Amino acid sequence: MSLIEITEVKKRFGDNEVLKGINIDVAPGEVIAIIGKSGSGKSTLLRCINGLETIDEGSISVAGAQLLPDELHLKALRLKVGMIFQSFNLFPHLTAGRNVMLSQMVVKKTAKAEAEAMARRQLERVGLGHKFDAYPDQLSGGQQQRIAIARALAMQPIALLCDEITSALDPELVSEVLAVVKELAGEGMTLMMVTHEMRFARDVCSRVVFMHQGRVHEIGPPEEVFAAPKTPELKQFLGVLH
Amino acid sequence: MSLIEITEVKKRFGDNEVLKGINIDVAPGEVIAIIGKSGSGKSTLLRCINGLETIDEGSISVAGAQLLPDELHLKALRLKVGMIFQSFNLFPHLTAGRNVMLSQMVVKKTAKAEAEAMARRQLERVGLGHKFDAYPDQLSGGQQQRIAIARALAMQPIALLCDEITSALDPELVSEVLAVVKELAGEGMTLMMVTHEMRFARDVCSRVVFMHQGRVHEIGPPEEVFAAPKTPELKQFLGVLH
Amino acid sequence: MNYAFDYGWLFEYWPVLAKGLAVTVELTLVGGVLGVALGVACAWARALGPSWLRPFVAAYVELIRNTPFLIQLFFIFFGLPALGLRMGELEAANLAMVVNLGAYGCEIIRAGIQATPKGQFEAGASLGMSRIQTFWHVVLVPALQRIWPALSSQIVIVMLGSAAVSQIATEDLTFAANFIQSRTFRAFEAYFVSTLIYLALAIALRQLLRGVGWTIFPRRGAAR
Amino acid sequence: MSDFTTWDIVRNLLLAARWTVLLSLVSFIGGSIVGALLLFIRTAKGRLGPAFVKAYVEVFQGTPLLMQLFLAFFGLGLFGIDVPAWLAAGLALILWSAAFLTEIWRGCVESVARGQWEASSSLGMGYVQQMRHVILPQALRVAIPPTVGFSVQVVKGTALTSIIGFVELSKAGTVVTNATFEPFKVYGLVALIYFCLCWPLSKSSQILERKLNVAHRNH
Amino acid sequence: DALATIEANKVIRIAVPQDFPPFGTVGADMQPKGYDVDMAKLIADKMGVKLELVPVTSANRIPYLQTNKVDLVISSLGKNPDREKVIDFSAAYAPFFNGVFGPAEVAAKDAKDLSGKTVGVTRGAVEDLELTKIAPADVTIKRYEDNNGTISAFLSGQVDLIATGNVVAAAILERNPPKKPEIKFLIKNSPCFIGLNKNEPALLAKVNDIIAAARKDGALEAISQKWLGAKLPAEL
Ligand SMILES: Nc1ncnc2c1ncn2[C@@H]1O[C@H](COP(=O)(O)OP(=O)(O)OP(=O)(O)O)[C@@H](O)[C@H]1O
Ligand SMILES: Nc1ncnc2c1ncn2[C@@H]1O[C@H](COP(=O)(O)OP(=O)(O)OP(=O)(O)O)[C@@H](O)[C@H]1O
Ligand SMILES: [Mg+2]
Ligand SMILES: [Mg+2]
Repeated sequence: MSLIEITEVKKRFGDNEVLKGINIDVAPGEVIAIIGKSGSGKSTLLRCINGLETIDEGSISVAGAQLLPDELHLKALRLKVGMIFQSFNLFPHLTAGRNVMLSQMVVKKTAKAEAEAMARRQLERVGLGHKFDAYPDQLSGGQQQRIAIARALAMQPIALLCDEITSALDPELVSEVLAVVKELAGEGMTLMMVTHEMRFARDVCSRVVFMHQGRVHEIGPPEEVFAAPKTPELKQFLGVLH
Repeated sequence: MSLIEITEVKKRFGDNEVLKGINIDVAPGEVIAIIGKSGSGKSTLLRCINGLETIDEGSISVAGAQLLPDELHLKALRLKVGMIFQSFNLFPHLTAGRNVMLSQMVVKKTAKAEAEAMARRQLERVGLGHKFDAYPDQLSGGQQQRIAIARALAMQPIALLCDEITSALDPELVSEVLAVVKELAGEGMTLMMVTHEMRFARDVCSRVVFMHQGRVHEIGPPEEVFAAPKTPELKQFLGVLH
Repeated sequence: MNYAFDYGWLFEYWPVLAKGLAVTVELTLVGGVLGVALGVACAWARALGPSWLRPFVAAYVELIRNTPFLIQLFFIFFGLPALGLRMGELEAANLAMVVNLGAYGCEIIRAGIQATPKGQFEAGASLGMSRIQTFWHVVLVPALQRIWPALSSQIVIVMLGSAAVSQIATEDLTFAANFIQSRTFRAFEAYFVSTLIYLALAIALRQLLRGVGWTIFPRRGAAR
Repeated sequence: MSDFTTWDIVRNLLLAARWTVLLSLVSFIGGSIVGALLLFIRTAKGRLGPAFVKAYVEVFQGTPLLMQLFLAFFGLGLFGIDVPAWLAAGLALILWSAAFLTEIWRGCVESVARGQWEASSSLGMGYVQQMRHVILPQALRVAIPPTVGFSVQVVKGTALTSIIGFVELSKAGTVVTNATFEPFKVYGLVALIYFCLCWPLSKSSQILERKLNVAHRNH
Repeated sequence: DALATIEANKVIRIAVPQDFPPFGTVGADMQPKGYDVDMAKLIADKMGVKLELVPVTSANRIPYLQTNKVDLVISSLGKNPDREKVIDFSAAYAPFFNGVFGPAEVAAKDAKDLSGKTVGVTRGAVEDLELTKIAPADVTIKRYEDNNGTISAFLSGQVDLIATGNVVAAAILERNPPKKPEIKFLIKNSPCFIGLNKNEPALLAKVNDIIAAARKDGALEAISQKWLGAKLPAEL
């Protein structure tokens, strides 16, 4: 059974149809890389899955439950699916530890001690146990992004959506974040990630989705997609990058 | 004779000595790549050459004229040396064409018609003749950066300083900017560029400068520097990137 | 309610109201345009100007912002003649409005200038422009665009504040209302009508300023 | 005809300034509370709430405070509702301040990066939780300087309450001048007292702002 | 019925000016005093009720009356037909010695001579109403908020002449200013009236009785001497 089912999803911004009927099924434990040109709708797709945008047509279901745009359903969905952004979006007025604790306490009403224990565990997991009391602006970009990952993990989601989570990082900091993601993949977390790191996509992902002009243009295991692109668009896209 | 002579240049920010005695001579038509870790002083060096920072010791001369920190000398210098920044720094309230025309009219008092002709010529040169009337926020990052190049070229400098001019660009836009730079190099423009694009540095540059902790740690033709790094620091630096 | 509203006086007194409206509009336009110009000059001086000039501008700004408009008006109209500077009440009112908006505008515009990314100054400099040229051609328009909503609100506030000029016999809208009520004792009606006119003026002024913004700032979202 | 000594003038102005201070406090504190409520309505989803607050702000920012006071006191009186002057003054000043504070704070809320809304949404927080834990703590920091700055306008705005019978600083100045015919002395003193009340406020607003900018640069 | 209410409550609320000497001003204790204030005291006395003084300005004195926040307005009100449509007026209770004043070098013997000149006056006061009636069309009348504005305008040279009460002019002379206001001519002696709401015949009659009695027994004469420094004119 699929964990995430995306069926004929369409999304318009005004006249601009950004998603033109997307179909993807993601099995539990799969790691999906989404690649494609700027403006092809990659971010929009992830945002729709997380309910940050409402879809115009089609349906999305996560773990069997339909995505509906009311507060209650959205909250339930977001407890299942975590999201990590290009720009980290840590809460600047809270320490790293508090960043990880906040949503547990506010959304799940976890007791403080318990939330703190969870926060320490997750920070440990991303290798930042010692930064519990640091504020975001005292941390490097790579560290901030790892804290964002810990924050999402603390909600114990069954899947994670990652939108270009290394694009805002200096080149030498990219690898520390990718290492964390690789570990998560190894532990069986279901992942959908928009990425420009082709080598990473090739090594870690189970399937690669190439988006083009709001459609899934090619989809398949990385060996196929990278080694034998079928369409000229994908060929050109891969050519540009290498 | 050297076009740019950098002799024993030192620069401090408070207690932090960022440049610790730099010596580089650049011959006319040379294309120099400056590489090195974040914080090693690459940007500071370029900014000193352009007079955006005053140096504490040593001397810089461009085309035989000493760099002095008064308005008159600075202006003369900047007519000779153009600079292009990571963040484009286009003027957001002016069209692409106006961006290119402005400094000609204001600084050189060029007549409007002439400035416009020059602007069209330079925009053509970077492949953006048709974007004369577009505003910066209507353009992609790569297009914006090419306009910034055209803007610098319109002042007819004898050398161009480029500070990580592709770092803020989406991967697929990098090549269009590098193509323009490559063309300039081919036409004999003297270039000093800070870059993370090692492949480009290898293919296009005549010499590579590796900076480390405020010093020129290694310098030489790209074949040497990349194929046979002498110091462990450079080895490590190249290793991180690949 | 046992009070009978009566707007019969409107027939006799509408020229007074019309003149009052005209004067208020004139004060707002002159005060707005010259006040913003003064504000730009002062903002430049405070943010980028020579250091000897800054304390003077700072003192002017603080003095104006921390005392009531009415008292500034009194000193201009009744006080300056003692120094040999005599002007009519309309000129005095105009001057007071300019001086007042100049001080508030200075602080608002300065914030806009200070929010300019450093890169804009550097781009200007690296193209060989002087500091003044960079300010005038590169910095100013985006800075104004950044703070245009705040500046617009301040201009509306100053327009409403212009009511105080009626105290030195400037025949503005409030003067008209007061004059009419002193003749007819129809205070409610007179003030009610003038309030409606002020509201209409405020709405129109805000629209006008939005339009001005659209024309002088070519692109939305260009400056952020 | 005048039996005022200079000391009498100063004393009477200072006594009247107590009203100025009291009215300022009432209108600022009350305005903050009402303004905060309006802010929640204004930034929430939905149409009716925000539209109502928008119209409210338009009216209270678009008409002279003097007229608002006049109508609150005499207008209600016309309908047989006998509000005491202090209540009318408090009410009008509070509603007026609230209109401005709501707008100031809305700007601050909007200055919080959109990513903060999205990150907190994606962690499952609802609107009130987002506001309470994520947005307001950040907006508040930015909001302090302009809010303190606005308090200066409140202090000066209280002068208009003389229309409904308050003899606060400005009115006392007028009354005393009309007894002594020494406008320069009296209005000079009035200006001085206003300056002493307002300047610390504007100064602290500037200092806070500078602190904030420095803090921002560290990010 | 206002009179009945007053007598039942044993309180009469009277609006008086506090920035219009000599009719209403304040002493060093900021308590109201002046012709109008004494008149208010007299009326309260004669009615045998407590007096509650409500200081008002020219902008709000009528709204106070119309919203029943006061029972009477004693604020040197002049009469005109428009005003009479809105409120009722008592019998005259005070004279008003109004004149046009100016420095020695300005010549003006009567209203016609004001031609082409600028005259300052306090907006809404009796002299404003009267001067507006008699001045030729090419006189520029500047109407200031209060007496202080009018006087300041004169002293700072913003107006050539001012129209005001004798006592006010005397008060300026007392300060020995560089510019001395001398009397040019008297404006028609226009008296002041007490204002009260329409349809209060009982109260109106009562107030008129008190005024008539006060004129007879010399009480009014005493107030006039005290504040205006002049006898009550016979025609009042
Ligand atoms: N909120 C919005 N309102 C209007 N248009 C939008 C909005 N968000 C995205 N778009 C448009 O939708 C299209 C797809 O955007 P999207 O961000 O999904 O692309 P992307 O593939 O993530 O690109 P990138 O690699 O640059 O992040 C673009 O044309 C964009 O302009
Ligand atoms: N204006 C400044 N004031 C104080 N310190 C500065 C300033 N500009 C740069 N520095 C410091 O100088 C050092 C070198 O900075 P520089 O920007 O030249 O490095 P870089 O090699 O360009 O790094 P990057 O690859 O990150 O751009 C850094 O430690 C930086 O913190
Ligand atoms: Mg995207
Ligand atoms: Mg750099």
